[in-house]
Amino acid sequence: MQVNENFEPVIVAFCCNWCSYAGADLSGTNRLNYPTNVKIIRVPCSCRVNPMFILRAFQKGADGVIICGCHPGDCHYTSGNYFTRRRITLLYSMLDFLGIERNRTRLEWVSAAEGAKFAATMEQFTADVKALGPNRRLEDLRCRKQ
Amino acid sequence: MNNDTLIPKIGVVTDIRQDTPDVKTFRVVAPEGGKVFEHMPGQCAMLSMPGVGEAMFSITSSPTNKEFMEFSIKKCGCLTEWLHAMEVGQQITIRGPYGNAFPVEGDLKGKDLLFIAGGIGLAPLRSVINYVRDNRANYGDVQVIYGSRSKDDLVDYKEIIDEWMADPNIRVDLTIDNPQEGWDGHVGFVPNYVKELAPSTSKTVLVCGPPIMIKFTLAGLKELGFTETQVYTTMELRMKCGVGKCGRCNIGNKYVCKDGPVFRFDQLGELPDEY
Amino acid sequence: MLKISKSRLGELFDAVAAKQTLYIPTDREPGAAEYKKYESGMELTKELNTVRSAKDFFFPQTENLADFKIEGKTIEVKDIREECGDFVVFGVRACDARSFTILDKVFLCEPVDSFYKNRRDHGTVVTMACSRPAETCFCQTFGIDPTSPEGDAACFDDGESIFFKANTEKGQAFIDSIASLLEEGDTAKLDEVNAKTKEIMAKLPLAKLSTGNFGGDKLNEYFNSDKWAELSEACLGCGTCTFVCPTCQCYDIRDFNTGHGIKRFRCWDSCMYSDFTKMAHGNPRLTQLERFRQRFMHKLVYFPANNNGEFGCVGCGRCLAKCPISMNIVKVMKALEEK
Amino acid sequence: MQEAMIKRAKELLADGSVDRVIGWKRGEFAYDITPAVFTSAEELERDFVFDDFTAANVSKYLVKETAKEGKILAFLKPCDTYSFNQLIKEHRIDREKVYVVGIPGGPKLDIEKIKAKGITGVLSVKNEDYTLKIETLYGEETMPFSEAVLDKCASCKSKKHVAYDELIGEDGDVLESNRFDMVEKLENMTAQERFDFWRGQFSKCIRCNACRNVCPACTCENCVFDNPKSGIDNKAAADSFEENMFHIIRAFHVAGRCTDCGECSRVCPQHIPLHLLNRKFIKDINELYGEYQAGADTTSRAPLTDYTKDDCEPSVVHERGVE
Repeated sequence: MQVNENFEPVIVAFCCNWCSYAGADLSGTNRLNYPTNVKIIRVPCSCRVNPMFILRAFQKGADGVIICGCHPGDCHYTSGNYFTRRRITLLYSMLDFLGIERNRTRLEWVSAAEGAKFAATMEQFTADVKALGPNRRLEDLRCRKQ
Repeated sequence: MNNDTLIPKIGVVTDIRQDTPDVKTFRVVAPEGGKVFEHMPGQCAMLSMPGVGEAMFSITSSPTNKEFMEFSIKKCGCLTEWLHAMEVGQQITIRGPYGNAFPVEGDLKGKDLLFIAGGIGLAPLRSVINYVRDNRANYGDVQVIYGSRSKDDLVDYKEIIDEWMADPNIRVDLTIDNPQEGWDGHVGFVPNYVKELAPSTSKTVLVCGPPIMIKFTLAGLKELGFTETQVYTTMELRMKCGVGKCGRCNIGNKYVCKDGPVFRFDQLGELPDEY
Repeated sequence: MLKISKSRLGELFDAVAAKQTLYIPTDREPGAAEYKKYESGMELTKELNTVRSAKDFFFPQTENLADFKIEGKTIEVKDIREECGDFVVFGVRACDARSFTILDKVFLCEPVDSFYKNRRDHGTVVTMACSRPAETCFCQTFGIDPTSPEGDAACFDDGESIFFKANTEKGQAFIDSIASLLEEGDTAKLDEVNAKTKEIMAKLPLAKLSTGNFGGDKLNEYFNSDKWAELSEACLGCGTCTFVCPTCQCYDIRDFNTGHGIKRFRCWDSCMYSDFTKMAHGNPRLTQLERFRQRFMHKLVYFPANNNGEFGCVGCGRCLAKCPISMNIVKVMKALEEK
Repeated sequence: MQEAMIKRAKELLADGSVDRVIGWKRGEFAYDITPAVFTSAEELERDFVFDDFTAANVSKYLVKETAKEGKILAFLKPCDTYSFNQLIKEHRIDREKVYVVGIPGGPKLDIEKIKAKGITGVLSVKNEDYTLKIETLYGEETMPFSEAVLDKCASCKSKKHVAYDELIGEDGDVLESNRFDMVEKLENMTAQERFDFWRGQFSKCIRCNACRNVCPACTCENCVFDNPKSGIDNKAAADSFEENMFHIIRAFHVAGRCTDCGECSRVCPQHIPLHLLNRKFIKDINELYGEYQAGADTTSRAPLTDYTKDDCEPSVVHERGVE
């Protein structure tokens, strides 16, 4: 695939309030850079992320969607992220089954202490999505900017 | 291509009045000033905030008002909540006028008129009442019976007190459902009040209000000796197009948006009971 | 009558498509045909009719009405209408051709729907006579002759050739535009085919179905019938019947926020849906019984009441074939007539 | 079989064990069967039918029927009993109000498959020793029974009744089925091929909601797609995205609850193989979290309301199969 150097993907990151959002904060206070392509949406727990949210993000112009939550076992609500893990596994598998590029979706566990991991994850994910080019397979044409 | 009624025009909200805790009256003019379109009393318009929704509202101002149109709107759904939250100067979209009107230049001319309204049901009748006041010579006796849950829920209370009550040519009787401090008027439901007042059966009646009120008022009027051909009402159903094509407001072979909203009760009687 | 050999039909399609957009019914998969934009080499289906009706050409499932741009307190309305290009729909059956007359009564009455009219003005309907009606066909109930379809121009297939006949000026213009490919032909064989089709028509299981007991004056009799409960009992409340119906025309108007403006579009809607008449304060058609009744009352009573006795059904049989629970207008008519 | 069923239904109505009977009613043609409730012996005699076309799964109607007074007799085929159990598990059916009579299952016939063979004007269909003798307006036709079998029956997963109060006929076994073959075939395609396949399928969708409304797992009082407050309510897929979204969200919502009854594909007027989406979830669940059959019992926890601490990570999705 031809990579368009000028293409800047829109990345939506759903971050759990207790770990990953704090991790993002930490990467900021540590003055670590991560791509400005990433738009963070804070959610109370990664398991709050309904499959609809992910699809809606793609509909409204996201080129990649990443979900970040507490490491398994560390959920603020004890077990939320275990449910996330099953749900998101199945959803991503379905998107893959429908032929949506696999690298447009990801899930990472990022704790409040992992500012560096957050920045590195976003760096990597943005690069991966950039390589894929704009989201065309799961896009709402009406939302495409002319 | 010709104008299409489905493509709306712009209206600017120039005044917002809080009438009751859940009713506001909005004044709408065209961006260049003046009214967006002319109408007759009882007709409706589709108001919309794009992206929020579009709905049909009765035009509550009289056509004799040449400067603006007014809409009294009760907060009860997505769009009305948005409208209640907007500020003066906001633009909205407007299309119309839709539907028939009260026959103010036809069957009502020269008649003694009795208006019976409950709650927000005054909105469509206010247009007629003010039209009649402005063309007073064309009509006989005019009486208004209006009731609401409480004093605070009487729509256009200021206009009623300052203008209608002060007008020697019309009679206004107000009532509220339950006793309230600071209210020395009549207390009781509208249908009962109508029976108490026992208006002359020579009058032609225009009634609007909640379905349950209309039902009992009609029954009361019949007891007093009124016939169905003397009583008009205006209806409300879900609408999308406003021109009798989208199919929503269909009752029998009538479309409320096009053949209504004003019906005489004998006409309603011929329709299936599905409203 | 002018004709073309069936083996040269491709040439004819190519010639039409060279001048304007051409749509023909073609096989999507075995047993399922759909209208597609003609491309060279595409073959006409052998199916009797398409799964979806032809109403899409004039009343598409979704279409934009207007765009809005909102900035602060101001709104800009954009009229996005454009004159549509000329197009030809080929191979429309008699039932679907009649459905356009019915849709016209709705969309071309005052105030005229300019979106519909635009396409109607620019579309030429070329119909195709039927020679193999199916068991679900009952167009003759509504006075339609499938061997002599309406439409701007009509075609007839005698097995070897396709014959052409103009019904309107537009149809004549269409025939003139392809005249160089046509030759004068003898219709003796065609008359035989038509006679045979009529024989089959008389033997159809629904041949005896009549509208005699329906019409605008039957409102109270049928509205209050106690049959509706049983008829609507199994109805799923889906929109299959509505969406495959060539005459169903109810629509919804909705807004979509694209992130850089609002698109107002209309789309098909169904009176069978639970939220069709739902308002903030209630719903006059609360149960499936009322919604089910509305659809059939509209076709059999309300529509004829407003349109000089014309019914809102053309007997194409699509709902008979597609309803998931096999409940349909024929069963409704038969049940209501029982007394 | 039909006679035995009518006889038993009449007995149970007569002795007051049940007040109503849910089954199938014959129609205009040989094949257009409507699910129906019967209340009298006369109705049963006149209209009740059980034949090669009675494929409709009546278990979902029991949600509505058991909300009414009195007890109802339900004739359930093996596959229907799975849906029935699942609805019991989700507290949508009042078990006390149903008397379940298990009846033999398919294979049932698909009229559309007969018509796809070019056989039109169908007047009657007779099964003679697994050859269909079809009388039409244009003469008699024959075709092998097996070629007209409904897709859902062609990959039958079980002939065993998982819930019943009594049986007519004998109970069968859970079968080794080939139901995941097509899913596997798709998995082995490239992403582009898969995308093209599904785009072609979903673009046929007319959003009639038949799949949703017939689905025994879709019993929400107000579906997100009908709820203006959900932000995704839509009547017609105005964009190809909305076609995708409807089917993804619907399949996801029934994941772990779908018994693979196949009704969605059976009723689809456009022949979209919707069951493949459900089967993909079932296959994934089986492979990743252990074999699970929704509706096989009424007590086990559904895979999506359960977890283990050592579940696989979503990245497995991206590591297997073909990109």
